[in-house]
Amino acid sequence: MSAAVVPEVEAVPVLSHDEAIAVATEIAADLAATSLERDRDRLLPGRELDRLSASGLLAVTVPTEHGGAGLPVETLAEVFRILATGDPSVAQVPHSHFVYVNALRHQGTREQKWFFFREVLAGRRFGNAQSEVGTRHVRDIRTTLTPAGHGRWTLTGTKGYSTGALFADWIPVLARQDTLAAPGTGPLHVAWVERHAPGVSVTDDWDGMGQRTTASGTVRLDQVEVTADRITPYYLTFEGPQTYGAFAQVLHAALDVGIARAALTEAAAFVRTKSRPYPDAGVDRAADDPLVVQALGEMELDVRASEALLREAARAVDAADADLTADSAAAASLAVAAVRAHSARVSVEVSSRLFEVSGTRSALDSLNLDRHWRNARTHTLHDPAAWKVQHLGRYVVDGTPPPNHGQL
Amino acid sequence: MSAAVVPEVEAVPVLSHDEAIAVATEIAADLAATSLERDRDRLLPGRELDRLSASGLLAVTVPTEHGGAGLPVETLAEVFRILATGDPSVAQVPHSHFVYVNALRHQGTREQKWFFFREVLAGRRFGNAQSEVGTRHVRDIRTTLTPAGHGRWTLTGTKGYSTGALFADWIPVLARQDTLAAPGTGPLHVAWVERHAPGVSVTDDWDGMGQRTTASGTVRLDQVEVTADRITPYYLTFEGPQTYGAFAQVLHAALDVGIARAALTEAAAFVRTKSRPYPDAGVDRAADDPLVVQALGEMELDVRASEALLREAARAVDAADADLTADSAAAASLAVAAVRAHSARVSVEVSSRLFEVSGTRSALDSLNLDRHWRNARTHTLHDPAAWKVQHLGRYVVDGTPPPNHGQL
Amino acid sequence: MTTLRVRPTRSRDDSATDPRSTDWGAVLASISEGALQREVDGQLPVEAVQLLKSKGFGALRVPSAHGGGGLDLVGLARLWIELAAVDANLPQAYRGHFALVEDRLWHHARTSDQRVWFDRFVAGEMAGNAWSEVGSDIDLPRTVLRPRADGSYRLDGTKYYTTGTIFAEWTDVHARLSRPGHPDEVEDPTAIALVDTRDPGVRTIDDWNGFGQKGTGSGTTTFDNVGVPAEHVLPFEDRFPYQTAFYQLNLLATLTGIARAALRDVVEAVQKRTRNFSHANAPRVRDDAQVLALVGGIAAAVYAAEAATLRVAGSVQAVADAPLAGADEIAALVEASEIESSTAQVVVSELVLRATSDLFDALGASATARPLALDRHWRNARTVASHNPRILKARVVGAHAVNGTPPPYAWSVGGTRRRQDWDDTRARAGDAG
Amino acid sequence: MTTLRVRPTRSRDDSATDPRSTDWGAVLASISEGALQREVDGQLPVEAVQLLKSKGFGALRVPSAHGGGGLDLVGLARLWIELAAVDANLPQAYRGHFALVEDRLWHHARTSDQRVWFDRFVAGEMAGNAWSEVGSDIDLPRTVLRPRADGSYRLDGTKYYTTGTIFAEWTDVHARLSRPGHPDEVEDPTAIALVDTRDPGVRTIDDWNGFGQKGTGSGTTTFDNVGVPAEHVLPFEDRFPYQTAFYQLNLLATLTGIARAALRDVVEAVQKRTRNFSHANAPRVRDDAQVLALVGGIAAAVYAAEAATLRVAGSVQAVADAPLAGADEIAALVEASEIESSTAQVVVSELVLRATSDLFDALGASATARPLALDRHWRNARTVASHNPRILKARVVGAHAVNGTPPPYAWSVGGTRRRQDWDDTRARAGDAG
Repeated sequence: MSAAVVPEVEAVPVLSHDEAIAVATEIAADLAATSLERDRDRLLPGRELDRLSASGLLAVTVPTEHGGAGLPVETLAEVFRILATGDPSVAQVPHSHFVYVNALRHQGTREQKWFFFREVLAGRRFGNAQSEVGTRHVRDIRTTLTPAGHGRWTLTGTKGYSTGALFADWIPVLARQDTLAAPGTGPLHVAWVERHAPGVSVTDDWDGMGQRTTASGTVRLDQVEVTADRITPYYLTFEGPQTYGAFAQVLHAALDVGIARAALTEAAAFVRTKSRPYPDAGVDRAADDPLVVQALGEMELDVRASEALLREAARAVDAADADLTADSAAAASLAVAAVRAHSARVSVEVSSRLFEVSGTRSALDSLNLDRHWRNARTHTLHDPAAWKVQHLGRYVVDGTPPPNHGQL
Repeated sequence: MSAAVVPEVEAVPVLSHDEAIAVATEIAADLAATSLERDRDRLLPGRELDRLSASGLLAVTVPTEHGGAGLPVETLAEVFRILATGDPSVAQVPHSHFVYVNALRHQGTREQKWFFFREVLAGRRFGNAQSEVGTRHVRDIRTTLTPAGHGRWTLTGTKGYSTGALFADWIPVLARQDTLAAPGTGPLHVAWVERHAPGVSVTDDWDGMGQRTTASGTVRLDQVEVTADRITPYYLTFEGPQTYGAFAQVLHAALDVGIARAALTEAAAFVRTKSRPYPDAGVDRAADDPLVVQALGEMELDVRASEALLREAARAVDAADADLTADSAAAASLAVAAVRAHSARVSVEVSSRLFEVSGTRSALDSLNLDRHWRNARTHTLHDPAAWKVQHLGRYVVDGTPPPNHGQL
Repeated sequence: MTTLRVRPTRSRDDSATDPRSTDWGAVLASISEGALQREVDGQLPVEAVQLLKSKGFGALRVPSAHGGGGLDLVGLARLWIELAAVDANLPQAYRGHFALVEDRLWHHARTSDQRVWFDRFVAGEMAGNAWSEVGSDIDLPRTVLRPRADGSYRLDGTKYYTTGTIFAEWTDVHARLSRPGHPDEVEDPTAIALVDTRDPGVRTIDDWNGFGQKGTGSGTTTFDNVGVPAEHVLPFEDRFPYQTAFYQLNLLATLTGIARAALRDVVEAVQKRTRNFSHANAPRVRDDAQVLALVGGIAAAVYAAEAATLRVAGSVQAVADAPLAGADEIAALVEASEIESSTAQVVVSELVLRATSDLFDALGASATARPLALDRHWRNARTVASHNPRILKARVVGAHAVNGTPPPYAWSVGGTRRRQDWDDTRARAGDAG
Repeated sequence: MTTLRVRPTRSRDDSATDPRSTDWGAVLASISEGALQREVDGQLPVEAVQLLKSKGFGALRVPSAHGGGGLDLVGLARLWIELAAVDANLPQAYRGHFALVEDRLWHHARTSDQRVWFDRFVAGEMAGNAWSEVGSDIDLPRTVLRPRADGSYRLDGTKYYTTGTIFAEWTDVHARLSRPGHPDEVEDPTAIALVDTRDPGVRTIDDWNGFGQKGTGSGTTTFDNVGVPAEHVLPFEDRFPYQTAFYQLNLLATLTGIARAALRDVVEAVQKRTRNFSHANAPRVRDDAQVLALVGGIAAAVYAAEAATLRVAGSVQAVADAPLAGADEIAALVEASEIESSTAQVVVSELVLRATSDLFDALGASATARPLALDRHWRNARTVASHNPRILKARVVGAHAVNGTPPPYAWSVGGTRRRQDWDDTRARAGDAG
């Protein structure tokens, strides 16, 4: 465990809903002030993440019975959205952290919960090592846990797009737990390895056009030793109704909704303070041009619609968690699919229309206003909105519930 | 009071939230089954309105202290939306009824409340005689109340687009209460006249391409006698923060949201049961064509966004009613502006895309599927969405609160 | 339901006006006059068709040397657009006619003298269409041509959506060619019969029941023991090869004309509006920036739709210009024109539908009054657009761009058929069946 | 910031290739090769400009009789589109050049022999643009021409966004004409000075700092006691009258070319994609109906944008064809071409922006890798589109449609000026200032 990334605190604050929102709002304001430079120079947000950890925001979903705040998804989604209005790259880093806190709640053993939740309350972060590059599809996983005897396993494989791994204390790795008889076919498990354990290396090789400082690198696992008590059965998650996928997706949606709001806020500020009115518009300020105002109003109502769908989706996940049935889980998945697809469209559109209302001067590289579109366009490809739309469409036309897997 | 339009009941049921939703859902299903014919043959919905009155739905906003259900705007907006999924023309008729129940709550004297709320609980309906045709703008009102001595007044004027007046028991008429010294300049009041009082005539001359059976006719008032206790001061409504306009508008939005859902439901049913797959799509059922499914999914997420904005707007009006300040009223107005503009766009789009997914056969006149678009296109012009967007835009760019009048 | 028939206005000797000397602006203005009332009353544009016949509209593509207008397809598409702007029914009503003209032009250039048909077109005679059946296999129509002893044929059957036939002297019928001694119907070839609608066995009723394009005369036509001379029975395989793209061009031009009508009406209505909202941008509606921007958006949609449609016309003309080219070249030109027409439809249908619906946003509630029938533009566009589902077209265009997949060979709305082989037909002697 | 200068590749005697014999396909292919790398490295397209000069690109509009390509504006717009598709910077870098060519063509046809300029263009010499200043009144530039005793002038001042000048032998400078004895600067006329950039007093730096169109060479040019002969000082009023529409046409063609590049790249990327979602419509991405429909939508946007752009080119050509027409007729043609270009922009900018952003939806997250620079299409389109705000254009078009309001007479991006009166200038002897 590295002293550089773990704050020197015994335990982080346990936040109420209102406190969490207030803290997120304060941090988001500071992030917003510096996001331009972080994107331009690709400055990885180590200090910013430490502040998030120390604030207690990363511990808000630890269940109350483990001493945490046990805040609902509704709060967490709003926290994510607010942080993303400040800097969606920074906000994306702890995404996997929350997903794996959630996974532990669902599938951790009593002992694992006791151990890992205490880690979270102490300000430790979880990363992610899930996707594999070059396989046939996103759920074709080739990293394996092979038995090494005496309750020990050996973990080997390579993971890409591992958001947050670079700054994590623990990296949960998705792998097939194999028998020697049939390698590569075992059920999916999550193996928890320490970031600096022998055989673990993390390379910062992400070079996307947007979301540039998410530290989404490559994790290499070379014969890493894992004990049985650090392995949780991922596959069980999908053997009944679940909100695991909806939980992960609603947080992704919150990032897009936050990007859209950030772009709109910046557009309004630019129009108010910097844009010149169009010649012949007959107004002194661009902000008085009814057509500019109209465009901003259209953007506002699109962003509001995404925000409303986000709140409804988060509440639907909470409702399904409180009373988990095939129907409630499907309702949550569909609500999340709606906000995911809607916010994908809106974040890309609003961040592009920013320039329509702001005028020629907004295209200067030094302002870096295009980062909003680059962020939106990059993050909305995380998994395709087209499929969310398919699931909604199938439900509408045939009443078909969405598939029960981690992507929804 | 005409026996033909007032149900023979002593008092209508006082409904809970759940009961109101259930009753509305049941009535909407019956309305949906017959809406095609009502639109085609322009059958005015006298019997349907009597059923609404008898069901108790038209009394749900009478305050509890007057023996009513006192249900919030959130419930009422959902009731409106549900009824509009069945037949938005029928659903629009009682719009003014609720607006004037609301006006009485705000500005009625103790005696007026006592009298008129009892009327509502007995199943009586209020109409509307507000707009005037051919004046300079929508708030240029020329109908006058002139003093006739002894606490009596004489009401004269002509009103157009008087939705619901034909089937009303009471018609509240917007008029200037004049002094003899300065005719035509007095403050706006509402004069309550009985539908069949001497001098009151209602002509069914509405001939719009959509919302055909709203019974939005012309009301002529020829020296109608009105006593002082039947006059309420409309102008006072706008002398401080108010939700009067937001209340009226959120119900209008509910109608558009309902139209959008009705069109989508019909599109899905048509695709499922009647559409042929496109040649070369390689599927047996149109409902299995991924592009048809995609279009339906896009429509679904647009409709969901409108529905989410509707719920948020209705709750914002309730919140402002509970704690009325300039800020809470402005927040409610903006939330309502958002759903109004959004649902205007979505209802028109979805009712047009219905044909995109359904294919050539859906264009047959006998199916009358174009009524959804005609209804949406007609009702969304009730007052222009462009202005809702302007208000949102002004708020975004300069923080300007929306104007404090009856249209928002 | 209307059961009228527009009888021909004159004998063949009494020639119609030379189309080259026609003042089309005046003709369009005259047609425009009654268009709104026809829509409101549900009347077929009978007099308008009469006028078009008498002015040589149907002979516009016939070469000038044969008394026609000698117009190319770009010019024809332009006139279709203008005609659709005054009455959206008319170019569609004439679609089958112009397809037959195109077919005769193609064969005249390739193999056989078609002056007899040119004369008919120049005389003002019009053709309709009678291809669609309900529920039958496209390669096995239930309408049947049976040989008579004298070498001619008799035709029996029922056709639906026979667009234009109610106005026409001729109709272009897709039928199964029954062969004595060959009892297996599935083996029968199909043919095109050019049928004189003045035969007492031909009856057309206007039972078209769509909510738009109500005056296209797309009714049902029945054929009861109708005599067809042998020279009017043509092998199906000989049909001019660019019919698919040509039909799509007609629909594109109709859509574009509808958008132009919407623009014209919204401009007039805005100019007339006096009442604005009290909190609007300007005292007069016609000075309101939001209203002007909306009208500008509609104008831009019209501009782009016209540009795309005329570009498609150019690509179809390229096929029409190559009747003597090799089979591969013809096939390539045909494929290009079909891809171009599909491509244009993806954009044009969206632009036009949006324009016809958006126009109301520049106007007030009074614009919804039924006597104004401003909704007819959307109803017409929606009806035309559903012949060419955007969903399908976008995929066809994408498959061509990515995989080089040829477009489905749709010979008619909704159907596909085998590809023609032009080498074979070029070698044949003529059109006779 | 780059401070290079592309020096002319040859003397005037060493003529460039005759543009009529150039294989433009090969030229475009050659330019295409390094385009992505230039974008990634932030390099100006120096070699590409050299190649274009040597192949006679800048002389395409010069009449064939004078050794040029004799191309009309439709042909030129078509080539601009193709050029923008391989490198979006180049048509814009050449915008000022082609405007000067157009100006010389106009004057050659109207009043004065311009063969000396035609020879320069044919020799490969290129002109840039130097009109914009920062913060000064458009009718009173701070860049000043002062008469010298020998009848020539000296030029001093600084110009910004001097697109193309860094590559060029000439630059086209808008300046105030100082008159001795007239101390009130406000009364001074303005003029166009055609300045030889090889003069040591001319310096250009590439300080353009936009996130798109990074290689247009839109830097800052300073003039320090630069000598200008009298015959290179032209009255501002004599400028060719369709410059506004011509500039807009250049931007439209650039936008359209960008969309074509986006289409090309998305098609290639889809063809290469092997990994699809496990629950996708088809095993191969290239067979996925949703992906194909998306690509089809982009192809349709390209088709419509091209059609609209070429239609605008036709309307600008109509002005270019009427140099000797009466003032009213010229004014009407100019107004029509400006309205057409504004109209097209409303649709084209929207179509192109959507296409360049939508293309990612057909691809996966790996498409966002910076070395692929697929975002350059959107960044380029966004930058070009912000020269022509859709918001403004829609209102201009609407105001013309509803009220007949003439378009604002913008002589340059962002400014407006008084209308020219062509009767006056036609009567004058020539171009000398």
